[in-house]
Amino acid sequence: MGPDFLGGAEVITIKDLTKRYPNGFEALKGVNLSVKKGEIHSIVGENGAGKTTLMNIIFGLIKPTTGSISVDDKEVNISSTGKAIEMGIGMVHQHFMIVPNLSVMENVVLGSEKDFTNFFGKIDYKSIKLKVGDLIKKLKLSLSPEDIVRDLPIGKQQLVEILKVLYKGPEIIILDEPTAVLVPTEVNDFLDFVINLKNEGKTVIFISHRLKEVFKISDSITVLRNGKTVGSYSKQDITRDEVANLMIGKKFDFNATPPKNEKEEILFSVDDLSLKGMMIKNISFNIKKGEILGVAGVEGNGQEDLFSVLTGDILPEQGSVKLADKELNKSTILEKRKAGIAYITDDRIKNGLAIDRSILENGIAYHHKDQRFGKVLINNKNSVKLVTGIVEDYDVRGVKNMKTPVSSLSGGNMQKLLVGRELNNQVKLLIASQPTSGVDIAAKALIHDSFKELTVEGNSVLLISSDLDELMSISNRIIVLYRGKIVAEFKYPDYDIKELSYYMTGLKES
Amino acid sequence: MTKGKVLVFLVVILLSVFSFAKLNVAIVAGDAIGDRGFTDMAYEGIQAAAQDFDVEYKIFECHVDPSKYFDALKAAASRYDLIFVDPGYYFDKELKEVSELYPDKTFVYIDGGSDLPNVVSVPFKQNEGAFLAGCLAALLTDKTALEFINDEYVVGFVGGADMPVIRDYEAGFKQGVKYVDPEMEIVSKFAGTHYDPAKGKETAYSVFNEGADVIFQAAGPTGLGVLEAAKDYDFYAIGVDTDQAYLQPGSIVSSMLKRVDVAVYDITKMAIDGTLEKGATYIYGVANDGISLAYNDDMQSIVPYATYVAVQDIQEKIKDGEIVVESYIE
Amino acid sequence: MFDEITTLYTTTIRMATPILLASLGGALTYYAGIVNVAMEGLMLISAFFSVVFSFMTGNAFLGILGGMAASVIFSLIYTFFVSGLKANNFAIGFALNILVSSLTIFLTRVMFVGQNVFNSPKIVAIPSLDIHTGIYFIDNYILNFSVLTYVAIFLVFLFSFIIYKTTYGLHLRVCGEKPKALVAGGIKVGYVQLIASILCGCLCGLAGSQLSLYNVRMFSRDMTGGRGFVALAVILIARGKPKYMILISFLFGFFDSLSLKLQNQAIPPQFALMLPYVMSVVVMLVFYLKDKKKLETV
Amino acid sequence: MFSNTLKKITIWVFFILIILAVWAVIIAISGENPFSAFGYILEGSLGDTGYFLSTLNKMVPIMLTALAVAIPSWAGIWNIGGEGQLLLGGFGAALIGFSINLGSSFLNILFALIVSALFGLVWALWPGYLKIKLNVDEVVTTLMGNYIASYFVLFLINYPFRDHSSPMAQTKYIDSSFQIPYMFRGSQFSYTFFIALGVVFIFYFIIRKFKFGYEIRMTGSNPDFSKMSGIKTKKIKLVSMLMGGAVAGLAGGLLVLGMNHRMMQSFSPGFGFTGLLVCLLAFNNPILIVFISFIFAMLQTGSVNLELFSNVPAEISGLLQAVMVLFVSAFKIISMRKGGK
Repeated sequence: MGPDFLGGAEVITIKDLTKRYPNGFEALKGVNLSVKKGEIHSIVGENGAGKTTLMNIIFGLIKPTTGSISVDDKEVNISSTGKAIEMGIGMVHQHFMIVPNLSVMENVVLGSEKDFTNFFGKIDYKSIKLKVGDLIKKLKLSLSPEDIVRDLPIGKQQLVEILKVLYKGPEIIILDEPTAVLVPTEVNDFLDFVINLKNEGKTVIFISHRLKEVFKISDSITVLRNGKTVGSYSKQDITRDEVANLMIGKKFDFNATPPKNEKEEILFSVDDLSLKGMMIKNISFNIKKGEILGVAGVEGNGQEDLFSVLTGDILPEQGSVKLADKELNKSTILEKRKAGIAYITDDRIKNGLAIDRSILENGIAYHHKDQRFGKVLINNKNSVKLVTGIVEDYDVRGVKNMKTPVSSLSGGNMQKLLVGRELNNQVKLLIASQPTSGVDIAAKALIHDSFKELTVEGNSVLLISSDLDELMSISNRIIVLYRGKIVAEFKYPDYDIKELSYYMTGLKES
Repeated sequence: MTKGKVLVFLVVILLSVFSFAKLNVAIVAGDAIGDRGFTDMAYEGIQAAAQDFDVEYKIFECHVDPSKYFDALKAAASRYDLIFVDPGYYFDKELKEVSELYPDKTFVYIDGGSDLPNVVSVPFKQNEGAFLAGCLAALLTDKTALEFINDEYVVGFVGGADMPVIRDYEAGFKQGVKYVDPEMEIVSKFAGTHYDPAKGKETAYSVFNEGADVIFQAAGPTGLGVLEAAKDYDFYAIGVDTDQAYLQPGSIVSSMLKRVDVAVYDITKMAIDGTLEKGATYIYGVANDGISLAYNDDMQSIVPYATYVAVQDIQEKIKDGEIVVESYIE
Repeated sequence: MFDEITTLYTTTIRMATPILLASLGGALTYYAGIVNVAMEGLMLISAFFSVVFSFMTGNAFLGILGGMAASVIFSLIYTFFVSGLKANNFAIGFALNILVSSLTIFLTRVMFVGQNVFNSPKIVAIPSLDIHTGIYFIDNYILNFSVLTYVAIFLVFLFSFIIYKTTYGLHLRVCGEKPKALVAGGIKVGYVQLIASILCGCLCGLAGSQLSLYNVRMFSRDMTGGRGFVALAVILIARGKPKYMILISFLFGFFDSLSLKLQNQAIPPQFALMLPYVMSVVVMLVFYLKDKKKLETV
Repeated sequence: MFSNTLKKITIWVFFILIILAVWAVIIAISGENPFSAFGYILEGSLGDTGYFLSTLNKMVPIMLTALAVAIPSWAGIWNIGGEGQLLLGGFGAALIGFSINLGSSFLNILFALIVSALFGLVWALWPGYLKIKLNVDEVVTTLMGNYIASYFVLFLINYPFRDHSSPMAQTKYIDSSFQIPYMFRGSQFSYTFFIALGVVFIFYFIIRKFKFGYEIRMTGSNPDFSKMSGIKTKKIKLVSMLMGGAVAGLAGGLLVLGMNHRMMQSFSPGFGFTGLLVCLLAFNNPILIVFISFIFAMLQTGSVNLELFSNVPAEISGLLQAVMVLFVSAFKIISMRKGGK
């Protein structure tokens, strides 16, 4: 069933691969894949479909339970990443594998320093600098070998990640969701870069759930669903909608619109807000009742600081933050929550959930302050009632028992639990940062619907996101943050993706 | 029970022991074998007794763990007839409790006293021995003809853990020095622990560098470091409790002997002979040679004869009661 | 006066040497992502076997080797549990410390009947550096310490070199900070930790040998006296930075030495003896306050 | 569900057998028949009422010092300072015990115990405060704090509060109205055991059922998230540290009032560190802490009997404990890997 129009030899052939974890979870239930030399082969699927597990197996990070892998028609056992690298496989990981405290060049040569090491084990940093510098020039990247990675913006860190892999001169390059953190203009450049790699004769395995990108560059597409191969197609033989349907197994509505119940009354206003020593400078904006306000911007342009100041984690140097005329500038997060603000943080593992604690315990966080749950003791009956409600309303799947740890849920279901918990309060304003990152399409739709539902009663949402599609599909207005300032404002339906990305990348300033 | 009854009772018991079975002796040690002090000496004493008499013995080591004292003492009392409690003061409260539980057993309180009816008290006057050590040190420090003696009139003391019984050694030593020369300077320092010879050595080095050329130590295993310092830095050391001259030959002028071994041997012998009286007190001091200096070969080869004689004269004065040494412990 | 400074100075160096050696060893595993709580045990087992081997072979060098070997074995056990099995490092560390403490007394008693101190003239000590330049000051104040003291100072430089300039050092730093990056680079985390563990064993072994074959020439029960924990404190305060470790180790030695100096009637010995520990807390505070200032100015 | 539990039990029984086998080897090496040695240990710890009570009595400081590690550890902060807190707590109780009298024995004991807990609390205060204010590593501060507290208590009992009649550094006996009476003749067992057990269960209850306990658990699991949920994590951390210190101090107080009746040198043979081990073995679970304290106490009391009847040296008890800790840690990991992640 594989495409044969290229006629190239198969470089990677995978047959009946399964992966079963000791706890009984089956990540892969029989995957077949054949990648031909010199093609860009995309692997698409929802979150939890098994894409990353499959790639980690090919790269020697995880051992498969059964099945065979052949490289260049020889069956191989990729027991370690070292083996994979020897076979000419390189992988750019979804989560960064670069070390923040090292320089660009140290990161790039990590694992192949032997070439620069003398008898005493001393590393020759001069030659490394030259060689890495050459590679950077060749790839036309704007990086300096001696920069410390920690100080670079996310987009550039991603480039370091890729540089690192390319440095080893792999023949087969696995890219695991490489565009997730890039802005549209960067994405286009990046996709050109990938096509260039193919033109140089490399084989690329490209993982994404952004079908637009997939269709732009792929030669073949393999769809995974629930740990199984649904099918492999050459690009010509299939349409975007068909792939989307194969991915989720049902028809999906792409044409979302923002809520229409906007009122004129202002609910939340930020006036002349500045942070000491941080990026945010003299920001002012407001949100009307029933409105969803989107905040667009490339990561690292002040979104995190904005979120922190709105939670009360950082105190502002000057300015005011008001919710329905109540000054919240200096109040703690507890006071802000009591005033009716709920929060969805951008990293659910870091500060959205306590993943080693139970679903019940996570479900009642902040709610536990409520008298309903007793004054001193926690009322177990009410807790269970509350969390059962969240699990049912937000379709959190995989809950066997309220006492099982959250870590047993998939990413999407964790996020649904988190969103459900936050929206179960008397919310006047929801501040959500990247609420759907790493979440599958169905969960994304559910989360967006719940946002819209919130606005029906005149409540509002401040949506900080790096996903422009998301912002444009549900925001009434979008403001663009660039270097800590608001540089543009757009109103539905006058969204122009080009204009937006010009402002986001600083090509245009107000 | 009157004393008479007790005696009769004891005699009966001891006779029966003598005729039917061995004497069962237990030593309940607050510390453990290898402490180069109380435990080792009591152990030697009982070994010697076992060679001469028909004695079966067992030693219980508590490793300075107060939560073990009661159990160990009780276990010993439940199976043995004569129980040495060594040193007694570790066990004050436990001894009271256990001796009440076993009124017909005999307990021996080593190094101190108790007024319990079935306890034999064996106080040691270490301060008298330390006094002699002080005299020896003070008499030596002006004999500049000797190899390691410097020009300064300074002697030293190194203690292990800072505790009253060690302060008692220190007090006796100081009195001895002052007896010889009230103006003489004494440098006294503590390593702070009984179990760190390296620190003991540095402490001795510090005392030595403040001018002391004769240093008396009372520091358990820490003191071994002091003796080694004597060898390395060239000063004279005075050992403690047992004769430690063999450890660093040529550097140890004498040792203050605290003959716990003799006491254990004597008491065991008395128990076998049936002459041991419950509630009695047997004082070991300079008077009965329970405490003395080791007048060994090393001492005679290093210490000038006149000094040697002078120290023995002072010893006689203590024996006669002419000199009374005060104690740090009331 | 001059004598007093001499005493302070030489005692400082002798007291600091074992702590410095151990903290260098522990810092290696610290970089590799393992906080080493077992150093006390590693030093003690080495102190014991150094004495035993020196006694049996009549050779100090073989004594050191024997001590190091024993220490390496225990270091590997520690790493196996903490890194291999992901067991809690405090549990394993304290368990090993108790194990070594019991084992060494047990062995002393078996090998040298009825004793828990082992000393003998047959134990050959580690020599002092025996070079005479004829200049009194240099001979007595610079060249008059244990060979291992110079080794330790040399090792500080070697340590900096390894950590910051070599392949292994690069791997080591990455190992603690982001082990996944190491794996992605095709290097085995376990391998890097194994090497760190062996080297840590060697260095803690040297520390133990220095204690039982130079500072004193004997083994006595629990003779490390908490120096392993002091070394741990040094590492945590200095956060593994060699220049700070040498500074803090010597500071510790200095206060240890000063605590002996200060003992007289005016200050009870307990206060003098707690000085090194109080100072370590103070030094740590200074470091943290400095850090905090730095954070505020950025 | 049932078969799963059964499987777990089987695995643990198997593990226990392995530990016993290793113990047997160690005992055999030191020249004793392992079976009779186990017999002596069992007899000496459970064999009759006296032994059994002695074992229970041993549990008092172990349980509490373990709890003193567990409470802060739930909130994600390490308390290695149990030893120092215990010593100061013990001194506090003794100080009250020989210097004042409130008229009633009940009040006296209650007051002395409160003071002992306060003394322990104070010694946990500064490491806790430095941790939340400057993020100073609490492992170092509490560890160094042990040495400082230990020397400080030694100073107090050597000089200002010394009993001048004793060759040991110790205080006077506390007044009899402060002494918690023994419950049985021939045993040092007293209701201190029930107090300690009660404290463990109270904290079990607090952690499981109280809002405060919930906040402690969440803080320990993910402080960033807890802060987002409106929990004052710094306060929670500090308070949990203080509670740990108070519990360790209370352990010292109970030892003084119930057993030693005075503060003395070498008061603690390292209870703080034994407690740390027990807590880690029990994975911070109060019920398991009781259970494991019992095993540790059994080993300690049993080894007295073992020493009495055999030629096994006393160090064996340390070896056996260490082996147990190593193996249980390994088994816990293995069983977790087998049973899921």
